[in-house]
Amino acid sequence: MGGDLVFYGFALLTVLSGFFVVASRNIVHAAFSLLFTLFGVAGLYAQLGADFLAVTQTIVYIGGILVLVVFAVMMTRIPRADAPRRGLDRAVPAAILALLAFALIYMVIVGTRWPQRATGAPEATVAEIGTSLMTRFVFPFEYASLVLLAALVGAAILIRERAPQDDPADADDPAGNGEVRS
Amino acid sequence: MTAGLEHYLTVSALLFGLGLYAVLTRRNAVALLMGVELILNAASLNFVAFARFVDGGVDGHIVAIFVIVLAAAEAAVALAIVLAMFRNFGTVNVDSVNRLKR
Amino acid sequence: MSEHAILLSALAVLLLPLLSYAILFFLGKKLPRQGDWLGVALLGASWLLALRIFAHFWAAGDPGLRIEANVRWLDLGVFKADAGLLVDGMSAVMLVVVTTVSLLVHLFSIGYMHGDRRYERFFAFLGFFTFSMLGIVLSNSLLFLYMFWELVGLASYLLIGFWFHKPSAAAANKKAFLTNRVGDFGFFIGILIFFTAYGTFNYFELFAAAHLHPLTGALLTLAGVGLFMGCIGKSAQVPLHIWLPDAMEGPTPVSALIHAATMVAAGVYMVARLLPLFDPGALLVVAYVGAITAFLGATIALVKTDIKKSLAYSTISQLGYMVMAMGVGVAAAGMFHLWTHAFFKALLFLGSGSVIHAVHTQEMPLMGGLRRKMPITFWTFLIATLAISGVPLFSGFYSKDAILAGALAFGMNKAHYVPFLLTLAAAGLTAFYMFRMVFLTFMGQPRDEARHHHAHESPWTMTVPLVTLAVLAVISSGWRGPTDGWFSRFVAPYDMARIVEETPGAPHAGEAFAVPAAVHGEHALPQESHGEAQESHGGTQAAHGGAHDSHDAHVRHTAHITAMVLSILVAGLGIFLAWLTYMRGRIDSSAVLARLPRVHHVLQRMYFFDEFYAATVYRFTLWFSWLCGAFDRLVIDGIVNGMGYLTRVLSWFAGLADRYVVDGLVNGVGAVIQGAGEGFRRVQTGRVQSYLAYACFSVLLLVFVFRAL
Amino acid sequence: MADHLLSWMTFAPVIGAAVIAGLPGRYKDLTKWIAAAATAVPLLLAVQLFLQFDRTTADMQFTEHYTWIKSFNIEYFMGVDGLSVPMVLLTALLSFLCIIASWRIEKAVKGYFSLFLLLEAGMMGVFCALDFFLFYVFWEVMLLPMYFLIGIWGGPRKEYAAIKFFLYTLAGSVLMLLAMIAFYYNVKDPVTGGHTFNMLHMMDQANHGGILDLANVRFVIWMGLFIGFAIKVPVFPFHTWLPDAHVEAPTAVSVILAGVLLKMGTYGLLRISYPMLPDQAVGFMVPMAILGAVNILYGAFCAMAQTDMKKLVAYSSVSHMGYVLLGMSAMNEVGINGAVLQMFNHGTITAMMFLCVGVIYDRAHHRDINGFGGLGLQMPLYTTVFSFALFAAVGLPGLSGFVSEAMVFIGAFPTHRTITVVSALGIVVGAAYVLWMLQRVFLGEKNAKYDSLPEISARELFTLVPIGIIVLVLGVYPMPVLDLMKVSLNHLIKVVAG
Repeated sequence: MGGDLVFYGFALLTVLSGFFVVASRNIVHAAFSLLFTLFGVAGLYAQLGADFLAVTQTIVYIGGILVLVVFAVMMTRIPRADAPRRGLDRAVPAAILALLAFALIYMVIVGTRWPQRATGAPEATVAEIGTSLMTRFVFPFEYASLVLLAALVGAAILIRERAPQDDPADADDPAGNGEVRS
Repeated sequence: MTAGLEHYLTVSALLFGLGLYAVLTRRNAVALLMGVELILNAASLNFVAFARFVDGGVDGHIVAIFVIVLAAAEAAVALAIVLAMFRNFGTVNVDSVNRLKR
Repeated sequence: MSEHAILLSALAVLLLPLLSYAILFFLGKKLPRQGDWLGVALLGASWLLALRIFAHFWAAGDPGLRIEANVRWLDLGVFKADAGLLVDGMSAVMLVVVTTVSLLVHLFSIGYMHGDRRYERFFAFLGFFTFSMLGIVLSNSLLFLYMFWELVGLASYLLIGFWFHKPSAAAANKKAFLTNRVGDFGFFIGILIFFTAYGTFNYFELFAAAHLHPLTGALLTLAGVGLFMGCIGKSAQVPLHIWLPDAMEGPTPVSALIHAATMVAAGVYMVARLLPLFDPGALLVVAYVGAITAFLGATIALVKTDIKKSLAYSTISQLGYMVMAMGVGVAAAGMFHLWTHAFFKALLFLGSGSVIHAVHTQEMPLMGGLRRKMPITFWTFLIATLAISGVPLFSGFYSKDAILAGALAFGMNKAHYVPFLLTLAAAGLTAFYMFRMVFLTFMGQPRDEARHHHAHESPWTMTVPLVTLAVLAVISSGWRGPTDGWFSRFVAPYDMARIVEETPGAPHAGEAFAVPAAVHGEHALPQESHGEAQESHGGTQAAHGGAHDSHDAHVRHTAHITAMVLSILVAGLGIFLAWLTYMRGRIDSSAVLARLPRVHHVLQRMYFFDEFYAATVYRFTLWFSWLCGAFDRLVIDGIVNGMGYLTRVLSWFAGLADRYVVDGLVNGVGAVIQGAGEGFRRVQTGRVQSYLAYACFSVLLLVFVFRAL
Repeated sequence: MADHLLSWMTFAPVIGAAVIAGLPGRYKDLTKWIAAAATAVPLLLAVQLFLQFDRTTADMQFTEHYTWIKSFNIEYFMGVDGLSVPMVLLTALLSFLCIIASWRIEKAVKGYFSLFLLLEAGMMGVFCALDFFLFYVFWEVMLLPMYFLIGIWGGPRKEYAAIKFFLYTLAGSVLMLLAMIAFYYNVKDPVTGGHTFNMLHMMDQANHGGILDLANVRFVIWMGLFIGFAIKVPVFPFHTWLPDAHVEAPTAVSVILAGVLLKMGTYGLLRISYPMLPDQAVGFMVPMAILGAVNILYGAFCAMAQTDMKKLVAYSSVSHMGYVLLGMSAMNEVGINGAVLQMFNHGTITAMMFLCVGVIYDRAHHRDINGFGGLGLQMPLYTTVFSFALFAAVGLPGLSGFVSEAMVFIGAFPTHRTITVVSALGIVVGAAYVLWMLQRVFLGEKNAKYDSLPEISARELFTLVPIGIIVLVLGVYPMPVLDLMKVSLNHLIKVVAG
């Protein structure tokens, strides 16, 4: 029963902090809430016996992605999530949609007889994952590395300080440049 | 009540709903990205839960790993775009970025 | 001359004027003297060939002789139509009439139209008219008759409107064409009925078929009246006569050629040609219409002061005679009158043209005393007047006398005396108004010195035709008129037995026009089986050709003597009264008219026909067209736009249309598009989130719809 | 080229359009010459088609048959018979002349000519397609360029006119689409047994099955097709898009619109509705004749009420297309041959009229009938040409309009007696509005305002004279065209009316 308690704890953490991510007006607060959400998910992974994944989640997401997010928040210098008035015109239909989506998924979850198998104690997965990645999933693995490379280069180009002589899009738009300088 | 598959799935569904709501309502591009991360996590959680209770292998884990990898790539590129956007338009409000429309 | 040569000549007669038209139309301006000599020369050649054909039939002496040739014009498998030439006595006579008058008018126009800016065009049009008119004469099928019928209408339109810069001319030619179209409408329906019944357009095949299998009931009468409507229009019979006086807006040679001698006689020729297709009922209509026209035309001619208008009404009246002759069963006499009338009426018109050319007015009160200034014109005009008045020894006497005799015989046989009485009265009136014209124009003292002073005799190109026609006006009837018998070498009642025999290919009723029975079996036209036709057509032949019994012969004889005496008497009376009134001044015409103001008014306004049409037909047509236009604009477009509007309102309720953007309720359709566009634009925000929301919503909807649960 | 004659005729303009689209916009003259060349190709091929066409058979000729979209049994199936050949000839001729007539277009030359060429391709395709789906595709292909040609190069109310045209015809095509789908699912290919879009299979009643066996369904499909095509004809009361579209469209587009597009409605009826639903065609005979009569008279009266020359000509088209309907409803040889001949003749005659109106509009910049007068003295040559066209429209013998109108009446009279008599009144009203216009514009005293109007130019004459010669030749001897179509049409009418 101890495991259950741990599950409920992590689940509560995940959902509550997820709610704060969504509800918070301050983007910095939202970012830190997201940290907790991701941590909660990592805990759930651990509960599910996905030890390697839990660690990856913690290191990559919380370490890498979130830092990135916080960076972005800082660099755009807009601490408030939504400067203008937050009208209900979008929130209400969005909430309804989200609720509907949840309701639908929930009904599926409850309404389906899942073909469950008996679950033994979780085993260490690192070795198996490593083997799989190098054998069955070697192509997706390599592709993923390519994608990362491409994303790296793309991000670098995108955030590069403008270089007018080889950036025709910028050269065409002096007005845009002016805005950047300000 | 023992935490079974349904419980995990429910948590995942809640996360998905929250993410969806964020994606639909947020005007700030960074906040929007956070919503996307929530949805991705919800999906990953599903994969792992199914791997644990239905499949038994590590395939679900591997998918989750790929999701994390792609999320990292996506975050990098998207945040780069946000920065470029901010530079060009002085805002990260996605509604204001509509030059193409005019 | 062989048949082949005759046909070739006839073809040449037909095509030479067309050639003249084509050359003058396209090249006229470039030719020396604008090509007038070419038109005259080609027409002269045509005239010579016509004379040759005439001579051939004179020699043959057989009115039933006909030479026909066909070429296939339309061939759709079952439906076939031929283009053909038909030369027989009747067409030979008409060929001579048309080419002679046309040639003389060509000649006359050289002087009359001298200096006109569209001089060459005038000769071109004359050539075109002559071609079309000859086409009517030489056709051997209803379809081609109708085609040439319309073409002369066009020629008439072009020539009446030759001076189209005058608004009156521009209105007159339209009126002429449209009035004729009304008649042609009936004509065409008549053709349709006959074609549907017998499956052929060929005259003689139709005659034979109609003889063997007559249509029953009112249909035949209806078809006949339909055909006759064409004649009413073209020959200016009441009630479609209104266009002819207005047509005098055209140059005077045109009036002489088209509106006196030839085209207006086409209706008469048509009825004579198609006589076997008319049943007694239709012929009675023909007789009455003709007689009424003769009388009405003569009365109106009494009061007209415009010399050409007066002559126009005279023409209407004379055409009435001819038409009535068809109706009362003396078709040959009618054709004979056509023949003589063509010459003397053309002469009258050319003479009046000569006068107008000299004094530059058409108003008779402004003339007077021109006898010494223009002797040739005067004498020729006088001869024509004597002819038309029915003075013995002049051609008109014989032909008119024959018609009156026929009318009287018809009256005695059928107890319909009205046609005879009306035409007899018209004969007296004719003599009166014609001499009035002569006295007012040529005799007495000049009433307008200035005009009189400038008047002079016309050049030889104008006087030669006058003299030629004057000679013809005297001798064209032969010395003893139709009793001479020469005309019956050319025109005699159709011999039905011979036609049936000579037309082996005559179709049987309903056979040739194969219409799918499944489609309209019940629509076949009712026909009698066989053989009862003799009686119905006998009546038309009785009064003239082979008399059936001694009673008829007796009636004819009595009628002939009576009619002759009476017609001489009324003509003499008319001339005498005219002399008293306009020469001696014993009767003051204005006083007489003052005593009868109502009558004068009615005559002056031509029995209010124009006013009547203006108030009814014209006004109704314009009103109706306005109504249709308004209906189209307001109701139909209104419904269309209204439906657009309705859609827009619905879309507004659906939240798709942006109510603030929409404006202009009239422009409903556009508004719908705009509204829908606005709706969709709202969807197309460019905001990724909205798209996502729609996508989510759609997915959810699909899931719920397809119950994936 | 001989092997794929029809494809060449259809796609040569597309190639031209592609070339023009790739050309920089500043080469205006070159653009025009390319367009002229691209339309001259189909014209020359049309001459070849005219010469090589076998006049003795009702079968499809010059066929090209390829699989296109396998999974739906859609084929690229082209071919012509006596019904389509005259229309193809007309399309080729008018398209070429219209390019010449558009020589003075200055606004967005590149776009105009490439759209025009696409339009020609669409029209050609419609007349050649024997696969229903292909037919439908071409039908839609033709619709869009027309929309833009009116909407961009049109007159003051061009947007309204273009949208009205587009909506109306779109409604028509939707109805056609539904009918097409109904046929697709209920006609089986006699060889493979599957669904088919092949029109020839659809025409064979033996292949019909499913809901096509139900009379009510057949009636509904017939009505759908009829309304769809009636909008195009246009049949009263679906005609109001026509005057608006004509008034706003540039001259050459009006010519194509009246000369070719209207024929597509009646062509569709004869190509699709009649042979595929012969029983319904026979059953609908009387309503069709009545609609024909209404078109004739209503169009004529409406024309009389107009003061805009182009609108008058547009309504005269409504009137003249009524003759086509009347002839078709006769269900006999003469009637149907007359109807198709009238389609051809109306195409040529009305093209002349629109070209003539364009000539005066280019000079005086208005078309108000009451605003002219006495032009006969100012522009005698133009007056002659225009009068020629008008008299052809009136149905003057010797010009082609008469032959077809007379054939229509001759054919219709035995079938619909009263209706024919009533419609024959159209020849009177028709003459009335034409002559009235002639009088107001050309006759009468010279209007001093127009003392300096130049005479018709050689280029304009070049567009008019060929059509004029055709009108005259067919009026004197119509067999060259009748020979092309009579075998096919006689076969058709035998199939339909038994």
